[in-house]
Amino acid sequence: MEALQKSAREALENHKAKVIIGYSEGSGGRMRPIFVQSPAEAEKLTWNDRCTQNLAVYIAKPEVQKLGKPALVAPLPVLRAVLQLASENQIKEGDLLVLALSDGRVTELSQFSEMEEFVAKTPTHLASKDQEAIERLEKMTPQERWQYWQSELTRCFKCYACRAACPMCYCSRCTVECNQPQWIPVPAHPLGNWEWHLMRAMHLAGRCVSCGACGDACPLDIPIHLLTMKVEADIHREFGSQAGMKVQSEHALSSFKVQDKENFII
Amino acid sequence: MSEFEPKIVAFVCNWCTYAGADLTGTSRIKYAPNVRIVRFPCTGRIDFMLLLKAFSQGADGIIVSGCHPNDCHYTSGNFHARRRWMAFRNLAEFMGIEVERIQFSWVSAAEGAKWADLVNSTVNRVRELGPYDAYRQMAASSWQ
Amino acid sequence: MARIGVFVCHCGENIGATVDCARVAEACRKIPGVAHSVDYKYMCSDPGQTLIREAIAQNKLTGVVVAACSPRMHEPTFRRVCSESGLNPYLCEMANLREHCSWVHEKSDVTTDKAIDLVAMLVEKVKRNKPLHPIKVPVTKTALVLGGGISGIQAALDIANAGHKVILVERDPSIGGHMSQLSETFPTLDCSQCILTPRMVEVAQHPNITLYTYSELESLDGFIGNFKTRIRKKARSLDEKLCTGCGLCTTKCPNKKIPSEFNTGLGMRTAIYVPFPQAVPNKPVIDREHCTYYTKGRCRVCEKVCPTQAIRFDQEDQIVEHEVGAVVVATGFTVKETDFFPEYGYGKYKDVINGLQFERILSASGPTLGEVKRPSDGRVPETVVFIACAGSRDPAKGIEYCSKICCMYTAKHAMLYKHKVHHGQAYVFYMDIRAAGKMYDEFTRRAIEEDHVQYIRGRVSRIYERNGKLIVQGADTLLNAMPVEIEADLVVLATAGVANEGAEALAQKLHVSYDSHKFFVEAHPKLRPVETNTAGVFLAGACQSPKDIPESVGQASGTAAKVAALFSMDELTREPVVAVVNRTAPPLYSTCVGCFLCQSACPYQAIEREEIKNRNGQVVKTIAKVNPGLCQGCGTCVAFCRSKSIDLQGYTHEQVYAEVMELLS
Amino acid sequence: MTSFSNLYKPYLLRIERITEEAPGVRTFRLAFTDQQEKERFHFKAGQFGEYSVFGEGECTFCIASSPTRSDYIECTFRQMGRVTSALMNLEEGDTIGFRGPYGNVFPLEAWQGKSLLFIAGGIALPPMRCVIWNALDWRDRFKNITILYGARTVSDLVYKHELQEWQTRPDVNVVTTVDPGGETPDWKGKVGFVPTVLEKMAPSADNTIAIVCGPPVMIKFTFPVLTQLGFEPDKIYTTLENRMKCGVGKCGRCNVGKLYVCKDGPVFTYAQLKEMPAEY
Amino acid sequence: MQKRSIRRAQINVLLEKLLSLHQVIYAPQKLGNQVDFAPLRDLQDLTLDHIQTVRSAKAALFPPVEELLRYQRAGVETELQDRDLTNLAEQVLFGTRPCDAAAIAPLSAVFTTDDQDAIFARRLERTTVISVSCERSDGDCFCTSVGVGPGDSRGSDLLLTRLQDDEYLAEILTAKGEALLQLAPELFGPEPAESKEAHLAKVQKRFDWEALHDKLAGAFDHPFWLRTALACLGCGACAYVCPVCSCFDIQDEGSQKKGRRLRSWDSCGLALFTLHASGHNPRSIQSQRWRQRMMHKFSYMPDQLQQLGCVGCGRCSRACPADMNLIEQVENFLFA
Repeated sequence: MEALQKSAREALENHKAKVIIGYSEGSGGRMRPIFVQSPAEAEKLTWNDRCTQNLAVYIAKPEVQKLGKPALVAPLPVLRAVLQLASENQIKEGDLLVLALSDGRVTELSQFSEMEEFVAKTPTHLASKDQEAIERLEKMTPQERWQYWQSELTRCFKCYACRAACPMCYCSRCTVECNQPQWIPVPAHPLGNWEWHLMRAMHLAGRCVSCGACGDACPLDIPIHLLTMKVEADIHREFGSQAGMKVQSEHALSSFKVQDKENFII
Repeated sequence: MSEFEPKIVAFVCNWCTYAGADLTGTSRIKYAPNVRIVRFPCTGRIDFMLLLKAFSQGADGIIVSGCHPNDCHYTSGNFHARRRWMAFRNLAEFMGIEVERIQFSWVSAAEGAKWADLVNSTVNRVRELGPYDAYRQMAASSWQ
Repeated sequence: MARIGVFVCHCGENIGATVDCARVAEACRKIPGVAHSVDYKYMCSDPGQTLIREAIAQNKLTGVVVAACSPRMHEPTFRRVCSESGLNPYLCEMANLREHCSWVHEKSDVTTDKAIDLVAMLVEKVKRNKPLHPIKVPVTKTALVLGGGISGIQAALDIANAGHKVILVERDPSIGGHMSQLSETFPTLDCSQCILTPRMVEVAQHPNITLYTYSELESLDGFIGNFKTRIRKKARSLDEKLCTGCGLCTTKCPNKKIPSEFNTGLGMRTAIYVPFPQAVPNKPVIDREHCTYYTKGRCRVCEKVCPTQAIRFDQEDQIVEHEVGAVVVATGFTVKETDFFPEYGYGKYKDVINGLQFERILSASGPTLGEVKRPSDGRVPETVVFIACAGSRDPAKGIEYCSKICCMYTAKHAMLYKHKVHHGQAYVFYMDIRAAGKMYDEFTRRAIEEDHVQYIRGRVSRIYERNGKLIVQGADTLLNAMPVEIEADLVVLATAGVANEGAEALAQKLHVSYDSHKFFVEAHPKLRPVETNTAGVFLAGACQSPKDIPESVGQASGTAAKVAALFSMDELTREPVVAVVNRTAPPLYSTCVGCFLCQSACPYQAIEREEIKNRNGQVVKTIAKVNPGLCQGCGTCVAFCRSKSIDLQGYTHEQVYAEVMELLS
Repeated sequence: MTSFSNLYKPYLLRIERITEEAPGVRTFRLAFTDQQEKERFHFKAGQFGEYSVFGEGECTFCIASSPTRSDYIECTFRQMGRVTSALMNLEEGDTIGFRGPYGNVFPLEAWQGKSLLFIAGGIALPPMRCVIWNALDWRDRFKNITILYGARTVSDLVYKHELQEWQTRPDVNVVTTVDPGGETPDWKGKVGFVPTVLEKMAPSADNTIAIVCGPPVMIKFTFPVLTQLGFEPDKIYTTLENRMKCGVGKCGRCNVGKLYVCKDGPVFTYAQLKEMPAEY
Repeated sequence: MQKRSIRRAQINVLLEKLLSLHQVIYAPQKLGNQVDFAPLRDLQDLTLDHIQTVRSAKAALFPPVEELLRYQRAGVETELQDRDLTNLAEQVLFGTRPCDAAAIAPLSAVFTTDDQDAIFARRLERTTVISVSCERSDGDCFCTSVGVGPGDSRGSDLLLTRLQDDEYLAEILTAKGEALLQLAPELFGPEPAESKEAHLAKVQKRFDWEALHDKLAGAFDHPFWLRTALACLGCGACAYVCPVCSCFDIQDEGSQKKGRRLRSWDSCGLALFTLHASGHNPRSIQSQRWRQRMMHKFSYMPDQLQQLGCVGCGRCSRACPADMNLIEQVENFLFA
């Protein structure tokens, strides 16, 4: 904690960053994103297991951009989101600083190559509760899975907190907002919800950094993060690529290998 | 009551499977009339959203077919499509969609007989599975 | 609402006997937006076409659906009819009632119902069709030919003779390529130089050809008909205009012990040199790596002896730029060196050589002036072992493919050796003899039957030296893998033909695809063998895969024909079925967010970056832009784009969506 | 039990005539399919409606025809989004939905005895056309009537025939202008941006009402010119075009400060605008 | 108004009775780790020991998706089918907290002022509200700051307050409440001696909403908005859990031939809410949208409709993925 605050303070004092985007203790046991602009405020920064929001989501926000160069307090998923955003031309080298967190240590990273190295040596497996939840679903019969997702997704009221919380959902017009044609029904009815969540997961295929921020953001506790995590895990297994590991990387769904698996095609 | 006749939508590429289905015609090979072909330039153009739309509109089965690997008119559209299908199929399966109702296939312009077989086998399989009521009910419940 | 005309064709009995065409027309009449719906016996006949023409005029149709045969058959016909009637041809679609319905189903209501569905689907599509106009692209009628080997020479001459300008770029100081190194050529055994040299001279003198030797491609931008190229002219260290090619400098140069590339290291050259006597241009170049002046700072003998003061030590590389309309890639190949083969001594035995080296030994202009002498001691070898498939067809060596030319040149080598050393023994180890080609099999048979070359089917496992002899150990698979051991004086490896070093980098500059062996990939293995996936970039010769001379020349002429066809037009007309990135009102300008993940999905490198500027000229965002000159309309990017910012004209989101929704409604 | 009527149920109107105004701009003349509805229907200048293409949705435009001509209503729209694109595909004889009239009005009655100065830009002439015709039909109630209309290019000018008609009338002063670069060789009007032309025209503010409709940037630069010319803020009228869905002050979309553009507008005076947050 | 008592078990009997009359009962039920309103199928599922449900009860009056009409087209003719309001079920909102019941008034004000929204009005007419006073509260509750209280009876037809163990005070507040009593008078006991005040949650008053309203009037351009909205992600979570938020969208579903027109929830926090077709957006950045939400609730609504747009339920604070705690925001604003 002190290490984080110290790094943040130094980054501000040495003008390496104009604002530190980090976590602070919020209300009701919740964590709150904080935008630290003066060294004195750095003491509010904290870091614990409850910090599940992916702060990379703020990089694209115009109001935040106006504050100047940011330094992101970055547990692994935030760091991976930064790299994935970079690979998608959304940020340039030098646009931001990262205060990477691992094992209680804070590492200041400014070059993408440093971030790549850092990510490469940090394990990227899913949290065990998510892994178990996916496996539990995989073990169900298709009918049970259908029922499960029907009952979960039918509850969705389309507040789009999942989309808003996702650093990779930075499109200025989401497909749900395309109305010529209206691909996804606007209302939060069962079909509209089903198509929205399936599409969201597909659009994150090969891009999801498996941070789980979407699921955490859902006010109704719908485990939608399992969808994107599952797709991402499959892509990793089948094609060997993982989002948010390298800036110069081929996106899993816009590249191919001649020998890709096709046992489901006749 | 008459036997259930499945509705099948086929999304095919223009250069291989559409031409293959033309050959089926020129060869006068008969197959089940349950299928409706929608023509695309390439399997790479086929949006997974269209598959969802087909189910929501009441399709009982779907065929997606294009050129064999390395035969794509555009060289690699089918390779890209193949990856996309893989991801889509796994996700659909994970969400409980009956993926056995979706048949992915390669049918070349020379495989007129294969096209007929593909349609017949898909129709038969879907006929055994019965109407896709689960999906239809979800769509219908959105209309209450 | 739109005003769509539906025209249902009976195709005589072909459709009419199975589908109730009148009912189809009747049902379509009820579709909102259908202003006219009729059936007729033969829509493609003159009266049928007239029917359509009149209906377009009378009913002010905004779209037409012809329900007849496959669009692959008559779409051009009916689109032309529409066009002649003043309706944009792309407002016409065909429903396939014959191949996809009447010919494949029994006569029944169900079949007619299907026919109605198919037409209704196309009606919904046509309602959303937009008038499209063929894309016109201007053509710069200059071809860039990369590589001055026989393929490049042939392609350049053919294109130049068709009346177009050619820029020929050769990496080495002289054109000629591998063919100039060869002694005689199979199957006729005519002298390679004798047939090649006149072509080289023709290139140099041709008014339409600009020749850049000792030059390399720096960059290529643009698209078919409109490329911009930058060529690096490496410094020759002399003024070519002044140099007369007298050769005095090369004779006076004190640095004479440099292995000659042309002679595959078997002979020596000077630091200022002409690679071979017939070189085109016949002007020397200073090898700065070896030149004493460049390495030690003194000498300048050449400068002193040059009668025209043409030497320029301070010359720098020059970049020249040209606009070209087409590119012919004829950069050739190379062969593996003997050091690639651990089992054959890693290249440490001087008398284990590769085929190209043996060509030089056989060549009358070669280091031995055509006498067969082995490199180690200059003795005439009494026993020569030729090993075919050295590296080729060997997955363990990572080269699965057949190098194609080795069977033939090995037979030629053995034959020429026997012609020169009558008492000598020639053995050939081979896997299969692949002699498919005009007079080819006869040629190999002659080697075996007339020249008594001993062919042993089997592989050589090892070569080692014993008492000044090379012991070749192998097995004869035709004799139950009986071990064979031959004491040889010279071993010639028919090493695998492989892609040139730098092929990958060149492919990336050219935006053409290459295979796992770095050979360039043709657009279609059967039907478009000389084109690449990048429109306007063509292939000739062994850069695509190892080829012999006739095949290379044939392909070069084929390529030249493609280029000439391209240049026969002032403008290219392309189908408007291309992808387009949307534009919206500011401040968004486009829904594209510039992730550029579509770029790698495009098989044609058609997706470029476009900077969008606001009124004040500031760049506000960078978005994707599809180059209509390159896009072929596959739509892979369209289905891939998350924000639906790209659409494919002719198969737009609205069109295909409407088709699917209609089909099942 | 209370009797309820569905706020969102539109009238059905038939397209009687389609006029091509400019590239991507059309005018529909619409007639009620139900005679009773027609007789019950009344509107005043300045009001708007929600026009719908069933299956695509609703779209908001003003009523562009004058309430003095009650056989029909007209609307003019530019193809922009989903609904306007669908409208573009309609033919004469097709039916569309219409809800309205909604919103407040231009107080023409209160303007009696005054001069009127109309200033419009681009596709914003339609909201004004309604008032212009209304005023022309009541010509004797007003003093001078001046119309200044500008568009980006000559082809972007809408109501070309009516402009000509107004120009030939002795009792109306019409000035047309196009942005620099937008003129054609035979263009006889002025060249310049509307505020600049207005400044040069320098119309008198004496006993005059100014009605300004146009894109935000035009309005922004026109108000100061009018102020300079001596127009009081409460003598300058404009209409706002916020995004709307319900048209009846419920959906929340057109909320600007404590007002709803659909209910409390769309007609506002410059004086009112100055008091409102600039969220339009 | 009359006061009676009722026992916990009898409450269940009352609900059974209502169910048997085919009334739809929206009641708090456990869903995973959350408690949420849902149509009650089995009394076992009912829960009353929660502080607050995730979603408010507004969906019962203003559903997330509401059909407005259907259309069908034949040739150039279109046929409209009005929404049939006669078949709307009688419904009971059970277990609403006093804040939720208090939210009905501002919601009604939006839907019925000037032009009456028939569907809403009809639903309201057919809805009986049985609220249960709060015994507990948490740090996100602030009803007392906005003029509501844990035992407030506004908006309820019947208000239950637990006195001890399983005994509840039943305040019969309206004719609909009276009808409930008449439905099963035997379930109700006499008025208990004890008053409810001692059993209500103590909700600290955190701010003065009138002061807030007054300060907001001149605060449109206050730098506060930009600063505090930095964390706002721009989702609609706060609006969708809010019992008062009522912004909506109107959409057609189906083809041009046949389909229906729908009303669905929308939120002023979403970026495209106010986007013009021209590309111009009057509220183009999130801080402006965040300001709109605050202004609308605490300034515009009181001015327009004489209703505060907030009842202090605290749901927005609980639902916000970026912890934009409303009380703190207001406190900071008043301090700023």
